[in-house]
Amino acid sequence: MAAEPVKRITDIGPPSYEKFLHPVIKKNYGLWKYHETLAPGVLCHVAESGDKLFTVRAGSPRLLSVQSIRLFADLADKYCGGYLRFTSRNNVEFLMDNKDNIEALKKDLLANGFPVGGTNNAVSNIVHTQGWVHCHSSATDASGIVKAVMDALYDRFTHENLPAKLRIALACCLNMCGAVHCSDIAILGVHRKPPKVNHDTLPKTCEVPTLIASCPTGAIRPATVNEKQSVEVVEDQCMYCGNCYTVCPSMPLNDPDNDGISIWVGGKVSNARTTPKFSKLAIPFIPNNPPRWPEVVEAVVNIVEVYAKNAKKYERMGEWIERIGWPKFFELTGIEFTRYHIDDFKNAGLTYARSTHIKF
Amino acid sequence: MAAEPVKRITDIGPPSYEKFLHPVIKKNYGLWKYHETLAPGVLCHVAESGDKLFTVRAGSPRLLSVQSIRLFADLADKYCGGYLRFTSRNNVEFLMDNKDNIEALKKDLLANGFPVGGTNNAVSNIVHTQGWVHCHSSATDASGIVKAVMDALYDRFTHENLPAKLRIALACCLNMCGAVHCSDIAILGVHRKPPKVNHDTLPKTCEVPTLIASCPTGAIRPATVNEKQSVEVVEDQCMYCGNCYTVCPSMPLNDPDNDGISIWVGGKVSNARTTPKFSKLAIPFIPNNPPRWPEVVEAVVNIVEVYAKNAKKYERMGEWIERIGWPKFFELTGIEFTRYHIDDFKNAGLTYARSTHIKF
Amino acid sequence: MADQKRDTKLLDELEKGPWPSFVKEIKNASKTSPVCDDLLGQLELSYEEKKGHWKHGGIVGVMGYGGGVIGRYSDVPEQFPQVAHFHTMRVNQPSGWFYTSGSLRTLCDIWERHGSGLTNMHGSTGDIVFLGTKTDELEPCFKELGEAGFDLGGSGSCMRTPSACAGMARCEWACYDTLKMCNDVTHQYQDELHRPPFPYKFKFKFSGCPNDCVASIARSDMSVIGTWKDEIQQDDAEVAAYAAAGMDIQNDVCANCPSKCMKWDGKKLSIDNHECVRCMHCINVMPKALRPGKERGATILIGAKAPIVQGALLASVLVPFVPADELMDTLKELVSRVWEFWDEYGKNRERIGELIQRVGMSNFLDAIGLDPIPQMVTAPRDNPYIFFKGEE
Amino acid sequence: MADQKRDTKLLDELEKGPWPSFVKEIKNASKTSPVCDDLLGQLELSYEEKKGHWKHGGIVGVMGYGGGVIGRYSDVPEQFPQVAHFHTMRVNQPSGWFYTSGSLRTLCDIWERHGSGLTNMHGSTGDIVFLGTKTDELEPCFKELGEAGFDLGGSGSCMRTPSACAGMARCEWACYDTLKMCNDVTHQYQDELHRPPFPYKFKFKFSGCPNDCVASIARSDMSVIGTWKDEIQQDDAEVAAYAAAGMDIQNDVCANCPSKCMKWDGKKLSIDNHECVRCMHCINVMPKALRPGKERGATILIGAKAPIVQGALLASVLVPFVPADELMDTLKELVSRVWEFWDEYGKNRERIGELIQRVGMSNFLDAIGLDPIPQMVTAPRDNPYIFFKGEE
Ligand code: SRM
Ligand code: SRM
Ligand code: SRM
Ligand code: SRM
Ligand code: SF4
Ligand code: SF4
Ligand code: SF4
Ligand code: SF4
Ligand code: SF4
Ligand code: SF4
Ligand code: SF4
Ligand code: SF4
Repeated sequence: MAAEPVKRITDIGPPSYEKFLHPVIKKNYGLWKYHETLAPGVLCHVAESGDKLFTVRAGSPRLLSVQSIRLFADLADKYCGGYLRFTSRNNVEFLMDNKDNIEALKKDLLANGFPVGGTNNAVSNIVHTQGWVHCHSSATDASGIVKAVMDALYDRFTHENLPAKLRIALACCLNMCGAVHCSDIAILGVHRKPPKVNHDTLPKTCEVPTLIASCPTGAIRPATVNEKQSVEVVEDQCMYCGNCYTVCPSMPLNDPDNDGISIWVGGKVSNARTTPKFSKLAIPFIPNNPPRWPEVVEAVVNIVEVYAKNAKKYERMGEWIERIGWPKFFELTGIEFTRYHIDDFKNAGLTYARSTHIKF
Repeated sequence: MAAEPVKRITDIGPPSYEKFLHPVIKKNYGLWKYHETLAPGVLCHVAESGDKLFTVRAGSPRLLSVQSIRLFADLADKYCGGYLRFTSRNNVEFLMDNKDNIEALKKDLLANGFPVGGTNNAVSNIVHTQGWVHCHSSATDASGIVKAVMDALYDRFTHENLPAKLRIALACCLNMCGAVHCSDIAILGVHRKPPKVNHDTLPKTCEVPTLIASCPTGAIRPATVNEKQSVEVVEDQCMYCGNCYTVCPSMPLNDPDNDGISIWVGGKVSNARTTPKFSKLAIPFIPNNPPRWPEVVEAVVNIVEVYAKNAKKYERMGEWIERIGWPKFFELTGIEFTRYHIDDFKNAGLTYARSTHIKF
Repeated sequence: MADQKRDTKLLDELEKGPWPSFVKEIKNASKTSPVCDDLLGQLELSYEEKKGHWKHGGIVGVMGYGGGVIGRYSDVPEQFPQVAHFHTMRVNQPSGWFYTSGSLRTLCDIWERHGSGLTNMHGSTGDIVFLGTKTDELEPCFKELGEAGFDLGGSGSCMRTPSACAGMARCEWACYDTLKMCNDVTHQYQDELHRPPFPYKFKFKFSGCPNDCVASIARSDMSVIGTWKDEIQQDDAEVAAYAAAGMDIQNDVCANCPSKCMKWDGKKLSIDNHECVRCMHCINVMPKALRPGKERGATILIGAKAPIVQGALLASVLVPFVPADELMDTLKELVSRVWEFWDEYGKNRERIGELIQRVGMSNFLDAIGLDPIPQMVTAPRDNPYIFFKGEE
Repeated sequence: MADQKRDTKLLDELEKGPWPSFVKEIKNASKTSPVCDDLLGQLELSYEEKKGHWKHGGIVGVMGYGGGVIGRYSDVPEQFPQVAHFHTMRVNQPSGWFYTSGSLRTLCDIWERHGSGLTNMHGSTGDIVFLGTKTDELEPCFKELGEAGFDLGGSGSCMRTPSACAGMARCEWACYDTLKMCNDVTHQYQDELHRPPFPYKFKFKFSGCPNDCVASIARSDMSVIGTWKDEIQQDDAEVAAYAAAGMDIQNDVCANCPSKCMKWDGKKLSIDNHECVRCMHCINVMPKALRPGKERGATILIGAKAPIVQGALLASVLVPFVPADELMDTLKELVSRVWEFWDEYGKNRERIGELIQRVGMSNFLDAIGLDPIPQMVTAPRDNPYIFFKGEE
């Protein structure tokens, strides 16, 4: 038979996860009974059948070269029959049925610069975004701050000595791809100047009605500049969200002197004990200070340490703050409370203290 | 000297309360030590000095004839040296230093049709408004419903056998002069049809821009009718709040078949235990059924009785509901949950259940 | 005296039952006042037709005042000519609604002479409400009231009649003198009360402690609620007495403490006062054993209102604590700045609470010269939409 | 192999310290990929100038797909020509991010041939992110991926790449099969994933229990969270063992129970399962003693998103409980109705959660044919602004 023209492969979707499951998992799928933590970063899941699955979790910078991925593959072959996974917070998990391999694997990981930890009441990896490595929107870098902060919290990753899980996330702009809005501690890149309209390119690159509609505060008005249809920004009404820039390249907000970092605290996702919570503003602004953002690192470490010292067992950051009250949080951390902390967006009224429940 | 022209007396303000204080009060002003309840409606306040002040609280219809007020004055003279007061919920309080007068006073009050009670964990008087007796705005009567409901709850006024205080309020329209928005049970008159614009009188009686601005939902649009400037109401956008009618007489909402009563529950004002709460919708609509509104009475009594049976000691209505959860409240009371219960006003999103905390 | 002549079949139903009947009151008053007869008639008509029969508003009043009288006209005056006019007068109550029999009789006599003889004791805002009279009677009635030492309360876009809980007169928990404060504020702002100067109404209410017996946190633009700063006064012997008398201190008291700052070991009650949020529960339950601390004063809150227009608001904390003896001065200073701001920026019919929502609390604080503090919020913002001000 | 040639003084600082360094990764990759060199250069420039150097977007992609590639161009291409184009490809990860060493090597080889050799393992939505390549390489790379059994994930106004927690593969608490569900949903809606049909993005995330290890309640338009309906499975012997081992069951477990439905008398733990809100806390703390019930399934929630534009939303309850074996069918049925409604009424760039806010939950429920139930709200409305529908 004559060769058929090769059909282009599309819409096949991802490969089935079933192909990648460790035989112990396959056998005990859905039949796990309980788990134990053997050491920080080392879990043992026990099946109804009595079978055991061991997991070693290693920290990762998320931005990985193929070289490092191959290293993980090699280690998986060496110790795990080739089976491994990544977690929802970008850690690597090596999966094995042989307890004896754990220590050797840990040693190899450490030798290659990958720490083991992040389980239970540890700081886990920082969920983060692109920053200056890849995004046009960013008010700060992502990977650099993450590296600097995790260096400082390294021992909190390799030890399980916090009151509860502590989840940090970073997003480099208000789009919040790191979904920082529900994190124990959130590091968020912010702009502080309205977009600078590029009237030359705007008419060609953007649809004016869409652009005007994009602004949550209605700060953008049609304007005619140099006889061309363009827009102007009512600066007082702009809160630098960048949504206009997302829909129109001619509205850049970047501004080295005014871009920087804000810190948010007390969010959570899990339904454990309390319902999920949004993160709330702790520090409105810290200037960008690459390469190691020492002020940001210091701010995060301070919050972590005050929390570690004061919260009760099982209390997540937000649960602790709700118990002691926000005034106390600001007092204990030494963070200044400013006009920016008071909400003025849509549901602001509901955040005003509407009772006389006050501690003195 | 020649008689001076009499100067018109204005801006003298109210007489000083000091003139009206019982001598025991004067003496022990600010020096009270504690109080006890001697019986429902009978309080004893003890001063640091050891002096005692006895209070007998009588229920009142609030709408009082001078005849009844004079009766109170007579009783005050007979038993209290002439001293009495009214409460923030329109009850009458007789103040005396002689314990021995209590029973006689109670007897006289009862003989004249005024019950004693309303203290502590009793139902107190219903704070209410004008209704058809005096207001142009009302979607229902006030005094009639109050009378019918209090007849049914009479024993709950004269006995202190509820889990906690139970405060009922009534307002005959959304202006909520009875401030029903923070009551354990609120009875609220509601319209259900948009205003019927009177195009003839409108141009003379109302300012169109003010009228348009008055509508919270932007349902009112300028229109020209019979060549006169007037307005039209986009019926879909109207939620019958009546604010347009308040600013413009030509927008009446009255409609015998569609006016009626809604019932709200779980509000509170005090800071005791929990912070103050708004009342929440229980029953969206019950038709007006004068003279005794049996369906309203039944609905209120049902809620009171289910609460009385199920709440824990010290639990106000709203505290109880928050503990058991709203689904359980609807289940226990047999009240139907409808589309109207789900908020769709400004902060609606915050009332959606944003967790998996669910009881089955 | 006029005999009962109307057929009030429906209303008569409301004479039945144990609770005092307003219908009886109207009938009572009708003995001396023919007006009440027509009122009954019109009301019976409303009961038959299930709708009110009053016309919309109408501006009437006494000379020189912009408020204090609510104009009211029947829409069926031919049928009920006596209530063709049926205006109410709001008479400013004495602080705390304290009276002597004599003062009440004086009021009754005046109102019998000049009106229907019907009242509300009291209106929801706190006034003595004289219910129903004709335009002609307003000025004579006002004159007699003045001579008896009474004045009108507020209506319209003015400071409304302030009110106060019984406070120090009859309550051991009053943390400041609510009656005096209410009285002083009312007298201080007579002009603002009688001559509507504002974008809309402005209400003060004064409660002596967080129980808030005048519902000030729900119903006043400026709410002053007593509280204390130091430790709850505790009498251990009385605690023991409550326990001995059968009180379940663990469950009734400690378990209901919102800040969980109380411990009961079966013998000794300990309160971690730094964690206490001054909710009053424990004090309410054990009034002989526990009392508010000695360093007393008040929290000042702002902006409560009913739902119209932008949704109901509870008052929110403006100043967490003002010592009792500084309260009047602080209040006056604050009020003048708040009113100035409202005057300048408030829209027509915009309550102060709505204005604050519209411009944002921080801008409002700037304008009135208060520093933002975390006690003003239940939590900081959770959205990143911050209006940064130029480099500071 | 290219030698390190750039001066990266600032970035070099980020090679220091114990946490694995992304700079090392880039330098590593630069051994085989010259692109990385220019990436380092441009990044160093960003670090010097404190600003990004990427231009806004740009529509590039593979044939027939409307998403899966994020176009990216340098704004200083003269200085860094290798990253003049630097597009990322989103490769759809296998459910639960499970791999074999072989599959990872295949991916590495493809990406070394066609791109920078840099990845994100993984992107925030869950994809394998191939970080940086030129337009010309997109199609060949896609072809090789396809041959290796991989496909692209989503970008733009499409269904985005769904993700799932480890679930039944590695967790005793999975109340339904998250991996299968994620995989099936992804395959079911390939067209919606690759060819943007919607007003905006639509994300699914699947968590096996209320711990929600993929943050679905915060980050997905449709969030499926495992739960159970019957009683917590309890092993009294193991409870006793925990107590014997020193666990303070009263304080660690019972006191943290949000519904206060647990009692510990020193010997026996009793749970009032009707009051339990399935928060997982007690189970989390005593995994050997307590387990989710046997009647398992999931809660379906809707509408989570990040703040842009109308403020962040957490997902809210749409269906309180669907038995595990009905989940796929129920989901498909729901999704089709939700998408239909969104299609018709959603504005450009309006997420489903925002649309629900705009039209009101009740109208949304009507449209998708679900009855309102009290489990959908934390409380009924507190404002009286009810849009009554014609007499029913
Ligand atoms: C591997 C992973 C799921 C995956 O498919 O990738 C996972 C796995 C487990 N989670 Fe998780 N969780 C994982 C992300 C999450 C997330 C999502 C996130 O962080 O973005 C959450 C929600 C976090 C939040 O609320 O902000 C999460 C909230 C929990 C909780 C609830 C903790 C709490 O008290 O609030 C538990 C229960 C516990 O730890 O006691 C839990 C428990 C567990 C257990 C013990 C479940 C089990 O029996 O296997 C697993 C090991 C836990 C550990 O790390 O100590 N997992 N877990 C994720 C590991 C991320 C990482 O590398 O650190
Ligand atoms: C007389 C009055 C003040 C006045 O100046 O007129 C008053 C007087 C007292 N109140 Fe009150 N309260 C009065 C209206 C209120 C209100 C306002 C209202 O109902 O509109 C509230 C807020 C209600 C709410 O939260 O919705 C109120 C919430 C309280 C509380 C807190 C109750 C709670 O647990 O939430 C207490 C403490 C208690 O009773 O344990 C209290 C306690 C008291 C005490 C015991 C204070 C004292 O030591 O003298 C007084 C006798 C109480 C009683 O009735 O059992 N009073 N009290 C008001 C009587 C109204 C009536 O006729 O029934
Ligand atoms: C008489 C009284 C009801 C009663 O029976 O007690 C009353 C009666 C009226 N109120 Fe009121 N309000 C009365 C206390 C209240 C209260 C309660 C309070 O002050 O604690 C409130 C809720 C609290 C608040 O202010 O938010 C209240 C919120 C309103 C509103 C809602 C507007 C708003 O500001 O949000 C209106 C509408 C308006 O002013 O345009 C209103 C308007 C009215 C008008 C003037 C009708 C109108 O639309 O113009 C009513 C005249 C009725 C009549 O014919 O007699 N009334 N009104 C109360 C005043 C008596 C007194 O001086 O003591
Ligand atoms: C790559 C990734 C960040 C990362 O480093 O991991 C990412 C990167 C971008 N996101 Fe995102 N988002 C990414 C996950 C998210 C998430 C998290 C999630 O999905 O769980 C969110 C928050 C959750 C949500 O959807 O609400 C998120 C919320 C946004 C938004 C906010 C808009 C909104 O819908 O509310 C935008 C703006 C937009 O789409 O217009 C956005 C837009 C973007 C764009 C396309 C920039 C833009 O304005 O067009 C970014 C491209 C960066 C680049 O150059 O590579 N990205 N984005 C994530 C996707 C990788 C993947 O496929 O696995
Ligand atoms: S958070 Fe903003 S800057 Fe960062 S990757 Fe997402 S869109 Fe880009
Ligand atoms: S940055 Fe945000 S607020 Fe400012 S103009 Fe653009 S869209 Fe509007
Ligand atoms: S609640 Fe409405 S109808 Fe009743 S008195 Fe007040 S304004 Fe009039
Ligand atoms: S009743 Fe309310 S919603 Fe309807 S038109 Fe009038 S102001 Fe608008
Ligand atoms: S508010 Fe406080 S001080 Fe005033 S009467 Fe009530 S309990 Fe007493
Ligand atoms: S006043 Fe309230 S918060 Fe303070 S100790 Fe007593 S119960 Fe607890
Ligand atoms: S969400 Fe629940 S089932 Fe899934 S991994 Fe986390 S704990 Fe296990
Ligand atoms: S799952 Fe949560 S709510 Fe249920 S019993 Fe355990 S701790 Fe209590």
